[in-house]
Amino acid sequence: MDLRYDESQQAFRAELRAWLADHVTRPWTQELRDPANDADALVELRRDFQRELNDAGFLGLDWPVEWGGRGLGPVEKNIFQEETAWADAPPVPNFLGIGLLGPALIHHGSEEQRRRFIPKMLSAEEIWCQGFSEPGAGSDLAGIRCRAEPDGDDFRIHGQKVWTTFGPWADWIFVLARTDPEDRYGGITFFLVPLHQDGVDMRPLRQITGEAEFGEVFFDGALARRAHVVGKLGEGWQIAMTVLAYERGATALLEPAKNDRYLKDLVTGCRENGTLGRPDVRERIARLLADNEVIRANAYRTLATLAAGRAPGPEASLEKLLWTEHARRQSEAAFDLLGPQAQLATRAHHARPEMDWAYEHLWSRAGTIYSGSSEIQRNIIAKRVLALPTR
Amino acid sequence: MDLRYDESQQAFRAELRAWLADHVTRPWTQELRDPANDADALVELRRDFQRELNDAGFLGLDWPVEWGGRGLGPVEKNIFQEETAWADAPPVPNFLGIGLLGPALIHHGSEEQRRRFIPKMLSAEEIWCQGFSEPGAGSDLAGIRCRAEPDGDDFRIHGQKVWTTFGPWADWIFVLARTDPEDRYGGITFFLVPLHQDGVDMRPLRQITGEAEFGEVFFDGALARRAHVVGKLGEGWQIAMTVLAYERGATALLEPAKNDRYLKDLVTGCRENGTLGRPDVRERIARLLADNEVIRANAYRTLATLAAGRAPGPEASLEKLLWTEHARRQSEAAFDLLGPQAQLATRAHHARPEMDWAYEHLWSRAGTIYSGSSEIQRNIIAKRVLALPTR
Amino acid sequence: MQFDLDDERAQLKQATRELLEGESPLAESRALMEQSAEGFSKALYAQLAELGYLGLLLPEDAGGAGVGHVGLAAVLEEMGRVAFPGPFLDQILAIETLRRCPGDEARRWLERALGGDVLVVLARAETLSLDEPAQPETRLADARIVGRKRWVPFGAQADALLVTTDQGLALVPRPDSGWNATPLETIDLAQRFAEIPLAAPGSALLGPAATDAALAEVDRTGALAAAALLLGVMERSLELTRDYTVERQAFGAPIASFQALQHRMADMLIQTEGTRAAVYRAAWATDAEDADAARLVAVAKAQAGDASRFVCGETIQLHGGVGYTWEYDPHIYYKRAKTLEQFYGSTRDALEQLLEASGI
Amino acid sequence: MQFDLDDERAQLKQATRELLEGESPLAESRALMEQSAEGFSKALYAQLAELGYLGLLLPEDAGGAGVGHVGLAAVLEEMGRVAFPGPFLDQILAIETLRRCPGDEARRWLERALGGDVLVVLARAETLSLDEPAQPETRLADARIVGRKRWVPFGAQADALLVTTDQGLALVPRPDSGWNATPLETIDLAQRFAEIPLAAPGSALLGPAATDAALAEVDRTGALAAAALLLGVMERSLELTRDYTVERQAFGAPIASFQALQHRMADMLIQTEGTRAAVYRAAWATDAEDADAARLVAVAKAQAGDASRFVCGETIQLHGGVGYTWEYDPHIYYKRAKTLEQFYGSTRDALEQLLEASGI
Repeated sequence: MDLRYDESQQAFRAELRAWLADHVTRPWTQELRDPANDADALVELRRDFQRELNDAGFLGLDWPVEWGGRGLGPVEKNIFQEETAWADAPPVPNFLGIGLLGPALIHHGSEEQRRRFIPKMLSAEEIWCQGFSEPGAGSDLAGIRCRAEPDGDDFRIHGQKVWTTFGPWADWIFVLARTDPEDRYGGITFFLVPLHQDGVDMRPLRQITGEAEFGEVFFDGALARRAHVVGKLGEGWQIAMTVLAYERGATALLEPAKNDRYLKDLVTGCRENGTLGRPDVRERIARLLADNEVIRANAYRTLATLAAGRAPGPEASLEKLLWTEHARRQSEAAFDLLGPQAQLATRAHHARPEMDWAYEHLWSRAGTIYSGSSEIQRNIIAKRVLALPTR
Repeated sequence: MDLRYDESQQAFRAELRAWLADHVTRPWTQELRDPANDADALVELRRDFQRELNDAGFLGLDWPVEWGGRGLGPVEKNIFQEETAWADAPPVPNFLGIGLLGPALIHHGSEEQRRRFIPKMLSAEEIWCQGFSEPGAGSDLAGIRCRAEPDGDDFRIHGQKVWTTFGPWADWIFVLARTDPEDRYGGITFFLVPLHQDGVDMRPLRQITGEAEFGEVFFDGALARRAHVVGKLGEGWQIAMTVLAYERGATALLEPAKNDRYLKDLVTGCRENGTLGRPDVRERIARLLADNEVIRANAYRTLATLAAGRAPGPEASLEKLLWTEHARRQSEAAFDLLGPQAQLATRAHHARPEMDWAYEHLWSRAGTIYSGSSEIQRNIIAKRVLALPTR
Repeated sequence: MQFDLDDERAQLKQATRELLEGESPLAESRALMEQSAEGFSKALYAQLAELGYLGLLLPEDAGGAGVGHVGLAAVLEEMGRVAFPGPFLDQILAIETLRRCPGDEARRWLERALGGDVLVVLARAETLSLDEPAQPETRLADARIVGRKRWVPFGAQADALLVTTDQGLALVPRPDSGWNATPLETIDLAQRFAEIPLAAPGSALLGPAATDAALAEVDRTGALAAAALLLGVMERSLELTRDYTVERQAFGAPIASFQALQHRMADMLIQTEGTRAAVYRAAWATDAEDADAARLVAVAKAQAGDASRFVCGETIQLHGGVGYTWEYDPHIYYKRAKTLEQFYGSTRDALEQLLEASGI
Repeated sequence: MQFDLDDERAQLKQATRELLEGESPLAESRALMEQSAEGFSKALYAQLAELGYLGLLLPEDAGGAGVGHVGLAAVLEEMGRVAFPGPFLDQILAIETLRRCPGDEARRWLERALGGDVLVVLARAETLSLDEPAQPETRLADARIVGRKRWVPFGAQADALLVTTDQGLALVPRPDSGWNATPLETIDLAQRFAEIPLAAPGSALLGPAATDAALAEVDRTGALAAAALLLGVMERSLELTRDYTVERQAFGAPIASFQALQHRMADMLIQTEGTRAAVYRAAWATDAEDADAARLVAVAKAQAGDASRFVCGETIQLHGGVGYTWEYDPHIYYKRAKTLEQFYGSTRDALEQLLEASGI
């Protein structure tokens, strides 16, 4: 065992930390709370910040230098997540493009596709959203019904996608659509589709937090060019699976780093309202601190496996359940220990300046649902890790 | 709504309480802890106490006077449970006979069977155990495999029964056995079988508490007389179901009354070790007190329905889950709040005199399993109360 | 021994359900919460006053309905089911407080409040966290009230506040210049809170000791009432969950047929029905002036808080993706539950009261 | 960054598993626990001493194995898996204490303890509840120790006790008349505790401040070690559960195919693997003298305690009826977990240490 970062990783962290100290001039939480910032202004702030990050060479960290990357590994990617979370930096708006589409293009795309799309993706000139989920299909990607019909050399897309994060501000979408209705897995193709065209209707989907960061998108004959098919026809499901697998462990240290800030504010709040000495309050906070270190310990285990070039084992299956359930407990504790102040809406008077507990609390209820609900995660553990029989 | 006891119920309670004050000369917990009392001695104490109860007219409370009962209702039965629990009286050894077989004989037995068996059952001259469960059959009574083969006018029993509470001290067993292998529900008959005969092997089954209050019984051609069939041949399943239904709500107030004593000792223990003022300790105890009152409130609801002569609704389905899960939380709290003293074995030096937490803790793990596990209880609620679809 | 509602209260409950389903179905309530300035329908509130709903707790000889806490619980259970927005409960509590105040002024305001002509609410909290000091910092001197009250329910719309001060309870009519209220907007849109700075004429109603005694009784009604609202909230949440999971298909079957979901819903039922038993037992004990009433009200509030946290949270969870959309209803109930759990005596307060009432 | 054990420790773990499965399978351990006077196999303990297991933490140049806390955790995980009975961990902790004591007498006892010639254990607790006063009531005066110690692990069999007194740590060899020990028999048969009245000659080893400093370090090893044992306990419990539920049929299918049980086992896995990550991270941090080591050990102990409570409890539950029989093994692990959760720093103590180490 050796959980130390090596010297180059330490140097990378130092470089990034110094950069963030200079460039995060105002914490993101405060931007969100500033009534002068409407939804569009916030997107612009994020876009600007992504551009700065890219100019400084902090995006696509594990991509080849040739494609704007830095040729680093999973550890540095996680150092990035950790440091930006600690700094409360604006979140990169193109995180789905960079996290999923970038690797898809690098591994499966054509030279021309890479040249056309990667630079503008990194510079946030073009924002990408993801068109995998469909209403009614839940977590079953192979069950998608959105179809691409040939139209000359190109295709016309018909169907619907939901939960398209950042859809309302995106320029392009990467879409899984069916090119063969018969072949359940092999009949799906991976398309790049511009959103600003006829036949695309992107509707914002409002969440329980009151925001509308998601969209649902309706395709009614939208054009998808043959040149914008990633990989071969019928390879879509396989590419999607490969690419989703890259995500495993890619943000392992993100959530525990965010929790560090939440927990610090919780401690501060209890100190302010004079309850930090109470044994029940102490026990509650201590359990959350312990949970968070368990999440971090598990993240190190995942990361070490990834860094060794191996596929992560059971530890990766725990990750999402661990952090999403922790997030629920943590923000419930905030409501209980900080009283109704923690329930104040994002821009309400007297809301806690450092941390938006109301948003976090509500969003923690989504965490156990999106990207494979806790129920689906447990099904997967039962089947793949414990190898339990099916009925 | 009116949750008061009527005047005759209050009078009954006063009578019983006075009687118990005179007759429970030593709390049962202390008898259990007395090294001079071996397992047989404890059974004799229980037998004596049952005899005294019977002489005083406190058994078979809702049976006709003709059969040694008192013609009272479910409320008085529960007053009995409550008062004997508060008094820490020795438990009646023939509780399965009186609780299940008595009603079966009164409703389905012959005049001769009633005359032969009821008086000795009430006087504890003959102890009864129950032969319903079988290994492998779990909660599925219709799946029993124990069989009764005709032998002249009578029958010979072959097969195995498990979890026969009090089996090691019983004289008779009431057995469900198959008289028709083809008819799943209609092929089962209700037999009364003497245990002290060839072809019966009763083996004690040791529990995690270290005691062996259960037995498993092996039948290898044991004689069951035709005259000892309750009801008709093939009516066994139906009689068992009817009789088990009598049990609903029959002890609704028992567990909350027992919990009153446990919780009192928990408070005493925390006062003794100086932690009762600690907010975490206070919250823990308060939640248990609240839980117990919820159980009691639900019991009143069940009891009121029974007293009105109606079949209890959802409230009766909650009963077992509520009290068994509470019992687990309660005894875990005792371990946490009283420290390892609560883990001392029944007769260990320094064990708490009033309450045997170690026994209670271990036995609370059985509570969520026996008589229909918590999983089975939830299945039943899902199906019968919520009417959820099956796959 | 009878647990069911008697005919009078059963009819009241049924009539309330029909009234609310007709006049204030959830879609209507949502529109009011999200779009109206007041956050509730003044016309419907006038109708409720007219129908005598504000006098449920008053004896018949005092012009009330005389249905007691059991009747009030039955009505509030129904209001919980539709996430009824507005200051109904706060009005009831103000009326309960005014009833306990001697003097003509209190009687005048009581009559006007009962008639629905004015909105009177209690103004008590002073900190943001609700961890209150033993004595209010708001001062009453020379018939003027000076201080600052927080978490005043529907304070901005109130015609008068019942203010706790260092000298006891005082009544402050809305000044001509208005309240200068700052909204304290929480996640729950059915309830509007305000922070109100006070420097206005007001009149003393009760001295400090009498205030404590009166408010202890009013708080008990508040805790029980919030528990009854939570019961309705949970009950309806479970119905939504059942309906959605029976309808929704996945892997070729209704998701309600999956055992993990079935067991979750069984647990939701257990919590809901456990709360029902606790709430009505406590309501009955209060009306019967049972010695255990204070304990049982505390039990009901604590149980309702813990139970609703579970039930309303799992309602979102079992709805899957749509559960965290604004469009679907689970979040409305979830957010309501958060207010009702923390205000009207938090779970922590309820548990401490339970211990006190148990002599521990 | 590497999480796996290095070759040396991986081999040690494997060798330990083989040794224990060969010499001390659970059936054997149960016979010892239930029937032997000592509660463990003296012969096997001698073998362990011979093989150097008592010196795992000692540096190689001090005659130890030098495998550090990571190596110790790996060994204890294996011992947890077979519910290994006896004072192994207590010996390790006594040795760790003796190592921190200057002077010839301590060195002599250390050598004899390391060689397995004597059993030395710590004797610290004085109350039944483990809520200890700040200062021991046991007194050291004129080279005599007078007081009463409780919860002394395998105290009745000990050749010497390391006793905390008002004057610091002292060593008391077994008097010729024996200890006059009273057994404190808990539900866990793998551990024997005793209450020991002391009025015997003894020698001071460390003053009060040095005692506190030394025991703070030893306690950290104790907490980590108990967490590692709990890891093995949970791991094996989950295996038993998996095997049983895959085998056992109900309603025409293995019960492991029912979703409610699958999800329960998934949660058991999560808790077990979460504990694994926390235990080995803490062990590594301790060996690396990381500034966070104290925090991380506290995390591991708290996590292991909470997790084992769940995992071992559900092991009984998912075994159904046989789960609460003496014959089947779930209860052995359940009972072990209770001791390990409460002793060697209770969960509450661990959480408080975590806060302290976090500056809260």
